Amino acid sequence: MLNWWLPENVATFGDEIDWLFHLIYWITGITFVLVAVTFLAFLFLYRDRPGRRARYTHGSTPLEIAWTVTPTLILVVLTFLSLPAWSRIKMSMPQTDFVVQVRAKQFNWEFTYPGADGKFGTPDDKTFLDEMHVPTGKPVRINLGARDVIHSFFVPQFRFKQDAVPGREIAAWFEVRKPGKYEAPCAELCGFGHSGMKAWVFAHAGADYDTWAAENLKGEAAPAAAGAKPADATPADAKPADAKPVKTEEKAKR
Amino acid sequence: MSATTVHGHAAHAEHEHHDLGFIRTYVFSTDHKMIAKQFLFMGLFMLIIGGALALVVRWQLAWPETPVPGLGMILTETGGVIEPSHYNMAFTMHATIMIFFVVMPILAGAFGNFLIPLQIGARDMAFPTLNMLSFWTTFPAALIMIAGFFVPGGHAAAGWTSYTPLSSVAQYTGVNWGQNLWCISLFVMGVGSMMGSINYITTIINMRAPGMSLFRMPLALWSLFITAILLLLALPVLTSAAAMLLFDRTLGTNWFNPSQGGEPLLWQHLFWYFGHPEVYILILPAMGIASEILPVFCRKPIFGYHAMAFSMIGIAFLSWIVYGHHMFVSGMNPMLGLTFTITTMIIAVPSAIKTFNWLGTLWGGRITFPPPMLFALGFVSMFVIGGLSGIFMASTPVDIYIQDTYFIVAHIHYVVFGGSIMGAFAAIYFWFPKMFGRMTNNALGHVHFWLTIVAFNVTFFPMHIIGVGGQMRRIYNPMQYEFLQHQQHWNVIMTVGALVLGFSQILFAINFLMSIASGKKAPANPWNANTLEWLAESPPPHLNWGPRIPTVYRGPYEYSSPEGPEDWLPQDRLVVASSS
Amino acid sequence: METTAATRAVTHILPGKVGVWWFLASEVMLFGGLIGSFIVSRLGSSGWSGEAAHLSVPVAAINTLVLLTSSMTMVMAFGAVEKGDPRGLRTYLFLTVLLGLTFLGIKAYEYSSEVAAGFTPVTGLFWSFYYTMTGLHALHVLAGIITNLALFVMARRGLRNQHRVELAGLYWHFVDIVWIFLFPLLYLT
Amino acid sequence: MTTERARPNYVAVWVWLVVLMIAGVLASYLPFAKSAVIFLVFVIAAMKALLVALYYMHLKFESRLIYAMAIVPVVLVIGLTFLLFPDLVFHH
Repeated sequence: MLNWWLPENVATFGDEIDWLFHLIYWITGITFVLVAVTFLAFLFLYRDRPGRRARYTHGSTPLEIAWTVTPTLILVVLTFLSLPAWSRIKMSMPQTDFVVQVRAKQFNWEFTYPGADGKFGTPDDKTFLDEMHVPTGKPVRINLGARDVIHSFFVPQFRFKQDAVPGREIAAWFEVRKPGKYEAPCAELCGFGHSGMKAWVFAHAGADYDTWAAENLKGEAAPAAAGAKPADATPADAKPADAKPVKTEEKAKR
Repeated sequence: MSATTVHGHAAHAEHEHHDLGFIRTYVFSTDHKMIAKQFLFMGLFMLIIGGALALVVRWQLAWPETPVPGLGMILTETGGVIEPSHYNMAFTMHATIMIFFVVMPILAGAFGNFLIPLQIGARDMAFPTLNMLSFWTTFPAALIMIAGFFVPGGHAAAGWTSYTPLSSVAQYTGVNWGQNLWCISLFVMGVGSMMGSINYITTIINMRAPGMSLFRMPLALWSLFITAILLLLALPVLTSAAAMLLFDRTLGTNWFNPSQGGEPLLWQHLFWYFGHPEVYILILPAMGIASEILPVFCRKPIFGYHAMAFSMIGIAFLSWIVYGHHMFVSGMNPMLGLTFTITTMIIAVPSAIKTFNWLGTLWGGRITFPPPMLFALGFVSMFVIGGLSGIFMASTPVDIYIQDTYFIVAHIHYVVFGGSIMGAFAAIYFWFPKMFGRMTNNALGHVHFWLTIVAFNVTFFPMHIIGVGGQMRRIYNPMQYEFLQHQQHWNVIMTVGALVLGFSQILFAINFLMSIASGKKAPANPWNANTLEWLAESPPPHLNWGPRIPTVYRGPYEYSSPEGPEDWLPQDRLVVASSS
Repeated sequence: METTAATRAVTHILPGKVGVWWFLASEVMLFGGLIGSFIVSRLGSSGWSGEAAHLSVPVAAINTLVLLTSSMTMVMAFGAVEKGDPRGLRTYLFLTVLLGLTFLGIKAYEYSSEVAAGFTPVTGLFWSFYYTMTGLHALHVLAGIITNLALFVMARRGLRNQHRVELAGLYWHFVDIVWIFLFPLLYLT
Repeated sequence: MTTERARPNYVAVWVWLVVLMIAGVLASYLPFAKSAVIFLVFVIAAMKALLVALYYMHLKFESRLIYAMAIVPVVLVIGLTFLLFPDLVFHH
């Protein structure tokens, strides 16, 4: 049900989000149908007819208590179902050795891999423009930052979204289950090139990823941005080149 | 001591009664009813601008990068094709104008001014001159906002939320004076709103007619009272944040510029600390108006008056501690996310209470369906959808996915258009006879309602669907994304709906203007309603009442009371106990 | 008509007083937004004590004294109104205006010496906060001076609406209270 | 105006204010821990503000309505400041 509505989910915590989404969908859907049916029935039943007088009542305390307590209970239950999922997604970080540094700028994504030494900020770092490669079945940690304005890293099929805020580095994670090529648009208005600012996330099954990494991460020359542009570049993609130079100095961690 | 001073005001006002020139009667009037009309006309005029901007945005989304009919005259260099910078400007200004210069002036400005003195049985506001100044500060604010369209670099294009540093560093958007004027206009508007709010609050606290206790006040007054308090306390926070933004842009300070030690998230916190009460500023008056209209056309008392009043008070308190739900994925500390989830879930309860009480009001009524009632019912039904879709966002994990998608756009439009604007239409149709002394055309009103509600749902309901499908808000061209292309047909349907919605408002304009000019003369109480404003003539004279101020003996919703033979019992009628 | 025209006040508070108190509530939020941001920014960044050390505590202390004293003269002007002493009212209003101007004068001296030392609003975040908060406060002092001056002129002609002195006083004391907090926030910590 | 109401001795309040101001300035030089000094300085500032509000603004003699008007915004501002803490103070 509703698969035509939500895009396919391929990441681990997406299940929890989708489950909650469907739960709320049913709760609100049933509430809506009940309210709408009552509403329309009342409008029909109590339409003005000659000789009838309206019921003179100022309310009913038991009824009002009932319809205060019921939604409260439902919402409390929803709260307690939401909070654990939130803390699993946002407040805990699974152990992983796979870390990618993501930097947003007007209007591209930069993905930096630490290279052979496993450290960022060393000469063997490899940076890719608008293209990210991850293995499946392994938690991926991303350290998200921005060079100019606020952007948001959104991968619909991972149910992943996190704003990239200049001046701070935000750690986030996801784990992909299904190999494929997924679109990662920017979800926070970041200027006139906001629309069309997107990256592709390639999820490779274990061995395929190793092959890719061997070819692209271990070599000498950093293939930054080589072939990173997807073929279907749209006119807006070309725009950033015309943009006035923007400040790219990144604030050192205070 | 106090009585003499208040008395002094009224007596003073009476000396001015006669021989006021044109300027004092129609332009710099201190009469609350004239000021209400000024706010109403200003709001409706700005509605045209805001609506036109919305249609431009919709056109671009349905048929990207094709010339917009008629826009070629303005955008000569592109032949009417919207460029991304135009597009960002259009949605930014659509939201800014609709929120600050349409909904607030119409609901709080026009109906606040019109209803407060009339419904509490006062002759005018507590501070009539301040009231006049309030309009004449809000109006220049609107002019400053419009002026932004004509400055080099275009108007503000960083979204109505103006997230920093996109808004605070000119080179990120290429907008220069547009954003500055945006800040200045909001300052000035803030001052105007402050004057208005002080007036509303003081009038309601001090000037109620004899017998008008707080719990005999019509619910519209409760809502306006609470709205005024929220306005008074929320807007200054925006003002100080906008001052910081303006200094960042003009003087070169660096509050929000992270490369110089500033903190972009500070803006979001300050903005939403104002912004969430603002949401309730927009919707509370509409709730009050619906609570006012439903009993009249159901001919029965409002269901659970006290629950209605207390739920509004509850909303007002809670609105200060839920603002973080706008920032769940902003990089805000996840601990705060936990806290704000709980408060956000709680704030849904008062809204639920209100909805059920409106349903309770319908139960057992004797319902008639003139245009004001249709719009009030439209408000209730659309608010139900808007309220329920809010629960998705309150659940933080779900919000991670739907934040910044069209689902949010759908939600806000169900609340602000389906809620506030429907409420505004209901109020205009309902109080039109009192404001202008003439009736509106019933048939046109019906057609206007049905076109509006159908086109509204065609326009905004699919936004839920494409939002869940992943379409981000504020994107210029959905066709740039492969995962969105399969749902592009919805964008076309929505735009067709929006065009119908926009053009069906012409019917309203015709009805409104024709009725002012040549509508049927309205009796004092065309709807057989109970509240005090219907005791005055239509339109009420200067100082509202004849020689005697009404005295209040009962609550505002005594319809079909067994005490009298008729099915209404005005608040001021003294019933000699015979039946009970 | 005269007798019934009066709307009976439901509360026993002057409308003007209710209005001014709500206005002050709004002002609290205006200053509060800035002060709250200042407090968290200050706690969140290091090195601001060094910046604050460039401010002159003695000058600010004298200014505090001036403003506290002006609050006293303002309230004594109100006392004179209560006692029906028009001469005292004029004297105390005049003193209040004078003290307010003294405050602004000292503040201007302070600004000029700071700017001369190279600290402008764009020197750093601390200075942005400093100039904005004290500048906003100075604007409020200026508005208070103008109000008091207007009252003084009215008092010379024989003031009819005497409660206006109380209302202007409420505002003046509020401006004083803001300074009472700005002083330690900016200078003493 | 209600002349029969007892009014405080404004000069005495002023003396207290001046004493507290001097105390505040001196306190800032005390050789204690930084946080203790700041706490002390702000307690003194709050006392001064209270004196002005209670006696000069006559809050002591006003109805509860006026109290509410004075307290609500202060509570809101304190609330805002606390809500800002996690993001702007503790994030390093």
